[in-house]
Amino acid sequence: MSDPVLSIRGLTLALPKGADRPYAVEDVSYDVHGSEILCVVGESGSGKSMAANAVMGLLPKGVRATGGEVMFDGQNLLTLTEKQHRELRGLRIGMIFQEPMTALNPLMRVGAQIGEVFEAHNKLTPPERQARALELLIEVGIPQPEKAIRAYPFELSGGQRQRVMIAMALALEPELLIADEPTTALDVTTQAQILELIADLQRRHGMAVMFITHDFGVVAEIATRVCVMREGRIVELGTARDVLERPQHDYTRALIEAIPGNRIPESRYLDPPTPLLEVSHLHKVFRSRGGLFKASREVHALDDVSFILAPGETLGVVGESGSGKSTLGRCVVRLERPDSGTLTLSGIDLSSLKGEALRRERRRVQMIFQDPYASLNPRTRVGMAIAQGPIANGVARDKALKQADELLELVGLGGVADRFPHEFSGGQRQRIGIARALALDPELIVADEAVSALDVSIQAQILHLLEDLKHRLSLSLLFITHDLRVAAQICDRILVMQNGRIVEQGSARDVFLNPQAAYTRELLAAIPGREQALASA
Amino acid sequence: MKFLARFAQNRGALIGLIILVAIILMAILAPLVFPESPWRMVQRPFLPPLEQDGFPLGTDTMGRNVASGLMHGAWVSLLIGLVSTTVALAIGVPLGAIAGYYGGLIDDALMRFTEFFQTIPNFALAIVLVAIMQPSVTSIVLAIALVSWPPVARLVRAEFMSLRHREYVEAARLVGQGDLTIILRQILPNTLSPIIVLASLMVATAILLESALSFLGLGDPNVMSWGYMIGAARTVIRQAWWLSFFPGVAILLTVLSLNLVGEGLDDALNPKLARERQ
Amino acid sequence: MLYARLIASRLFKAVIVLFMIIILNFFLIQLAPGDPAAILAGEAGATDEEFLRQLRERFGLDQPLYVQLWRYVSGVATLDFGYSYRQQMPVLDLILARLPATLLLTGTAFVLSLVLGIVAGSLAAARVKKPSGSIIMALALLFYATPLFWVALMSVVVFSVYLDWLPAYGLYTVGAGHTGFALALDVGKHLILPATTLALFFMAIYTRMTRASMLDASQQDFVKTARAKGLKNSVIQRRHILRNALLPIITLAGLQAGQMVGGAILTETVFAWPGIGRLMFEALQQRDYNLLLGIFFFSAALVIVFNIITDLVYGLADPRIKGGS
Amino acid sequence: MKTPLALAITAAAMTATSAVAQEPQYGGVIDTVIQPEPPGLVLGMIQNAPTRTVAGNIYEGLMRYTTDLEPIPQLATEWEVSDDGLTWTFHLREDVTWHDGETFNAEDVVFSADVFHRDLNPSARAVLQHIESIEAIDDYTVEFTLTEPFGPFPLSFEAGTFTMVPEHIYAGTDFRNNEANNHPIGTGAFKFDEWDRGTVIKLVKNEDYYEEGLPYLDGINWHIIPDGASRAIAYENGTVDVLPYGTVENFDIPRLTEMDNTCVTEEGHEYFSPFAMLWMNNREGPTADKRFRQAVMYAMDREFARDVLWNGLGKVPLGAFGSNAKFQNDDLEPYDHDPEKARELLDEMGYDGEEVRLLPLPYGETWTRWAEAVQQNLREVGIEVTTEATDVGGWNQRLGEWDFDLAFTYLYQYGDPALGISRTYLSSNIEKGSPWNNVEGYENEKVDELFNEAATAYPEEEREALYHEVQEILQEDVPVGWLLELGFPTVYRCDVKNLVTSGVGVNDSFKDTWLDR
Repeated sequence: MSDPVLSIRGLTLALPKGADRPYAVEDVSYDVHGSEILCVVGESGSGKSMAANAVMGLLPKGVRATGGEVMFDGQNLLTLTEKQHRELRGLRIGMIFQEPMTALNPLMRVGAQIGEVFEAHNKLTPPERQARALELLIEVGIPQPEKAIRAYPFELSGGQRQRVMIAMALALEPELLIADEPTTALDVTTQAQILELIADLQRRHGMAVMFITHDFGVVAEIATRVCVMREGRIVELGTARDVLERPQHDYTRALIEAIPGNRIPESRYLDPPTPLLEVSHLHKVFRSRGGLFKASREVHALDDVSFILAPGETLGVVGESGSGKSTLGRCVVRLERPDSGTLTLSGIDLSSLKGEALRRERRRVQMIFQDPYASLNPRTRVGMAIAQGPIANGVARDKALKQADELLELVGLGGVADRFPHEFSGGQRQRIGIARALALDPELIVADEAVSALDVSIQAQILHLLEDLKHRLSLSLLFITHDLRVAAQICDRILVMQNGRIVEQGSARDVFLNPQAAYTRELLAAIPGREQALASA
Repeated sequence: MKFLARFAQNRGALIGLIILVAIILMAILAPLVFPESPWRMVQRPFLPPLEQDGFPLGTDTMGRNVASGLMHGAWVSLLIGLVSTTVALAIGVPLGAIAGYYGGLIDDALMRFTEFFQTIPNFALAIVLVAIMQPSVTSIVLAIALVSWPPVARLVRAEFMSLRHREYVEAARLVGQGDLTIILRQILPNTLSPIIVLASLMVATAILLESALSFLGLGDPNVMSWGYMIGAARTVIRQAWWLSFFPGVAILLTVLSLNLVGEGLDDALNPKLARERQ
Repeated sequence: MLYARLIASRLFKAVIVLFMIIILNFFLIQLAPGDPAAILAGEAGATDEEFLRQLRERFGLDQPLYVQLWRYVSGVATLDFGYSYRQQMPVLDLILARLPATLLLTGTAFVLSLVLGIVAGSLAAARVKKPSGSIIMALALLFYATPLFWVALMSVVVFSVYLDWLPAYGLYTVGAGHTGFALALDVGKHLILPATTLALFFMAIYTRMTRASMLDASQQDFVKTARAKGLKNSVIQRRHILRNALLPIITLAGLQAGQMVGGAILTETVFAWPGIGRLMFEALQQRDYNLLLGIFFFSAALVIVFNIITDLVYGLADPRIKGGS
Repeated sequence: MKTPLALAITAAAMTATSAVAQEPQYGGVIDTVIQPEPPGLVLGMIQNAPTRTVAGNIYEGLMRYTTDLEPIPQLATEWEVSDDGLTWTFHLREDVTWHDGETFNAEDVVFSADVFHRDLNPSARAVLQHIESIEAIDDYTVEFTLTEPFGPFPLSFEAGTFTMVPEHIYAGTDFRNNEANNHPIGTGAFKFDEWDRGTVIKLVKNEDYYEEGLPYLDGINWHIIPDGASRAIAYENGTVDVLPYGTVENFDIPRLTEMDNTCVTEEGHEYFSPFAMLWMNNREGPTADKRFRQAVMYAMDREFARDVLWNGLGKVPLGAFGSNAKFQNDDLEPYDHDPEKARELLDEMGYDGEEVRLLPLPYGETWTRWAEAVQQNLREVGIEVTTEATDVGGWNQRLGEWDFDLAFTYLYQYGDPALGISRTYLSSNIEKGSPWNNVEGYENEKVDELFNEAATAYPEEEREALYHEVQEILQEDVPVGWLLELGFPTVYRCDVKNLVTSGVGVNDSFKDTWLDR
């Protein structure tokens, strides 16, 4: 193996005083060689991005290096002055970030933003810069590059913006490319395309790539070597094949096992005798009102959606962003009012209820929300948060609070009823959210991306809890997710949605193994690491 | 108690708080230190500061004790600032809450109404209101409140708009809580910190407004306020600088301290929310 | 086309708001004690029934309120703002005669405060946690907390009386007979003190706003992107942070520009600036209903015009607004 | 007690007199200020003080008045009165032209007095009540016939009452909407030039003025500066040379008088003799009790007010008649500052601490301070006083509707008790709607009788006796509080010569004024 492009030795980064631990990363050492993709994997808080920030000289305020060295081209990056460091950035080390929506300056044209990279290093004349920017846009595969170069970021989709970011990072042919969770915010099909693009560019330019991710699926898709991190330390370091197939460390093993997609769902589907929920011909159109400069727009979020859900069944709704899956969930719980169509729950049409009548029927359908941090009122004690529902429905306060205690016990959080939400972790909060949904003893629970915001290991626990509760309490669940793998794990049946329509429905196993719609096949193909998983299964 | 610690970390806020407490003490102690009415003509007029015992800040155009006026005035200025802010909050918070919570036509109507108030330059409106009601503490408080509620309504509306689709609010709606309960129990408590910060700045602005009204001769003639003192001293600013200087500095310090405290509150109240949102 | 139609609809709404303002103010003014006839009679120092009757008849004050309102509103619809009772001139003439002075004063103060505020604010943001940045912010806070009229008085005492550098009041030197460039220079000299005084307060606001907005913008992801490109800090500050930070300032500035007309009342009074704010205060004291209503109408119209301009500027500054469709 | 300023004024007045001996110089423009901005400049149509001040240079009356209020010729060269005091014949100057070139003649006099002022001018209407007819005998002779002898008649020709307006312009027109109102035409020594609203009113020399060699000045600029402090600065930095009464706050005057080349005069207000009073509501509340009103008089420290607020200018009045007024009775018992006596009187009447509302005069800082001082004076003898601030409109309305307990005001005396004093006490003058009549609601038949008799009595000695008697009654009844005969100082550069030459001061023409530069 050639000399490494980047060599990190014993790097220790101190967090500011008052943080939850003294070091962001502690005694971390790894190399990144030319022509390889090193994946740095870890869950949130593992410190996986910190070393990259140190390489770029973009450490957050208060974080500083207290030990070790970061060698690049014979010099220790930790000892460079800001000016020296600046000369490396963009020119010899490029970087891509996670959020394509915010990583570009909204007020500058794409061409100008790419041109800035040359400007920063005094390369080329302005017209040449634009010509080169166009070539780069062509190289990263943006449709209509002549138009895109004159576009503002908001005129591009998330995937396109990420391509622009890549074009910028590659503009000066750096030896090292750092990609910090570059596909996390993207839909699965787009993610597949971007991964492919990065892999392709890496091969063609022979760069060293440091790819930071939380997703072992992505690792399986792209990595040459893998570095697994946990709480600021390296847990495991090795080639992708070794780590994926023969993980040495329990933590790594747990992570890999936690990836839901690695299991093929069993066939559990039974023909329902009477439907609990019957949805027929549901339509919902969103109209954005025009502003001074905007014309009004219409989006068909739900377009003639019909399905049934049996008692005790878990029905998955899968789709990418904008597919209308969340709108469907919100219509079912009646946070939105459908434009037309019916929603019949045990014989009562919920779609047309209003005001007081609606308020009375509300308890029958409850919801588990996506964001564990936003779904609990920061100023309400968790016991009270759970008890509020029963109280609003006429249960005496004492009784409701006592019941809340029991529910907390049920979701594995005994004796914490008088604490405030900020004292809990994300996974714990999600448990509280589940307890709240259960408090009213609903006939149906809608879970809207209930595990999407959680780390993989936590995700597995919550899914496990849901599975367990489902059996114990014979819950009926409408499970909405963008992640086919998750759906496959928990759902009896799956609906696949695209642009407000249901494109496919069937048993989880059928949808997974024998997809009928082209779109479903596309989705399945895009799941990172699927080939490997299937191969290993 | 974390809150206090964070507040104390901001040195400016701490200084502001100390000044503010000093001013509040001044207001409270005024009747003890100077039991006589500040209107009493007790010495020869235009006595410069530090020239005679008992008159550390000198006397005014009619031989009234400036120090006594300043201390008694603190009470009035603070009172006008606080009461008018309270009244403005009482108008602005419900309006903004209703507009932000219900949205749609109600929001449209209420916001047109608010904009309508903002379309009339607010100092001009305050002058007209005081002139119509004739100057008195009540009319000044009302006028200041009437011109200063729109920003409150806008802030509360914006907060409500962003919070009303928060998942915990939707959860509350789902469990069958009524609108009033949701507004009062779920959303309002979470809008308090920006409201508190805004309110502290509004008190400051109200004090400035009162002094500007007094400057134009629209103050209450029965109470000794700082605004009145500057207004009254304005014609003699050339021969007796201290008459407008000291109350001017008093206003400046009060407004300054309220701003510093407001900033401190902002710092202390908001990172928590910011961190929680992450 | 779309653009034109949307502006037309904005203007239509503005007209409705203006008429609401007229009606509200009409009744508001009626609540004030005393009427213009009594005041004119009072100023004359002598009066009798006949005199008051004549005046009221002349002003139409003997008519029922709804007739007066109808007359006024239908007058305004044809851009006839009536006749000033006290100044004995058409209201429109009076306002148009005074408006340029106010616009000159507030316009200058506005530009001055905006430019200086943004410069000071961005300096303070770039030097956050350094002494120089703290000093800028301390000064801004000081200007913000100081009563405007007090600064005005003090600056007259210092710059006009003791130093005798600048004229203390008025729009131009009466009797000097300046024309052309000399006149402009003379007006400019008279403008310095009032415009600076008025600008200080607003400058403080913009300084604080710019700093906060820039610190906010500097947390944005695209700033990190810019740094990753290897751009110089100064370029990042200017091109990325400042440009984005300006957006909320445009909104604020639009609101403030309208309010400045109100704030000018104090400045115009202290500096004897023959503007509309002073005219308003006098009209109020004289119960010169028509004039007062006219001034309210015009200042509200100014606010609305500023708001529309703000939207237009915002549309230019932020491509997302215009290209939304 | 006389303050140094008051002495300075006396000295300044003396030097001003001695300067008359110098040879006047021609040329120069005088810069002065006017406050507030006048609503218009046509005298008679508008009677505001600022209008009078500016328009006094454009318009003229038949006579002028010396500082002793003796009539002297202006547009009339001479006049005679019949033995019964009923017929007054005026002989007009024959060389007078209006500013537009038309000749001034008897028709103008008849039109002005009988038509123009009768229609527009309440002060004129008050005099016209006593006039039976006004006739032009020939082109230059006019005869006024009175219904009965009217003592103050010769004082009615001051510019504010019967000023001469051009018949050829106004006859048969709607006076108020006449185009000429924007460009007033008079016979005076100065012509209207330009009015830049909010900034300046400019008058220029009337080259065709009929008095040989006058005026000396090329023009007058009346600057409009709404803020008192700015006006003082305007004088200090040399922009203006004359500050007429009321244009600077009293507190500024001592500082201004210490400047080089600065003179002050209190002269020129003899005709108006402004008299500050405290209306006390005679109808209801504590103020309806005579003893309460007396107590107020004893409680007030009027000397303090004069010395502190008015810089020692003016006189503390003895009673209802000012010292400039004719027929003052010197034998009255004065009301000295005596809080003890005030308290005794209040005890005697059994004052129970009922709240008394005080309306200050909304005419600037001095008046506001004065109200504060009076409020404090009254509180110290145990009277509960609340000040209710109003602006001019509110003040007018409150007084016109008698909605007050105590209220500040000041009234002109117009040289003769029948013009300026009796109006305050006659019960026939009780009428809602005006702040200038018998606002306090004082009713005393004897007083009515004496005043009415005195107005038409002839000759002067008979009037004097009647007026002396009425003053004794008023002194006991205290219908209103007599605060101060105001001294209205005019501040000017000493090289402005002959500024005040008549009893109406700067309201009169600047025609004799010249600059010694």
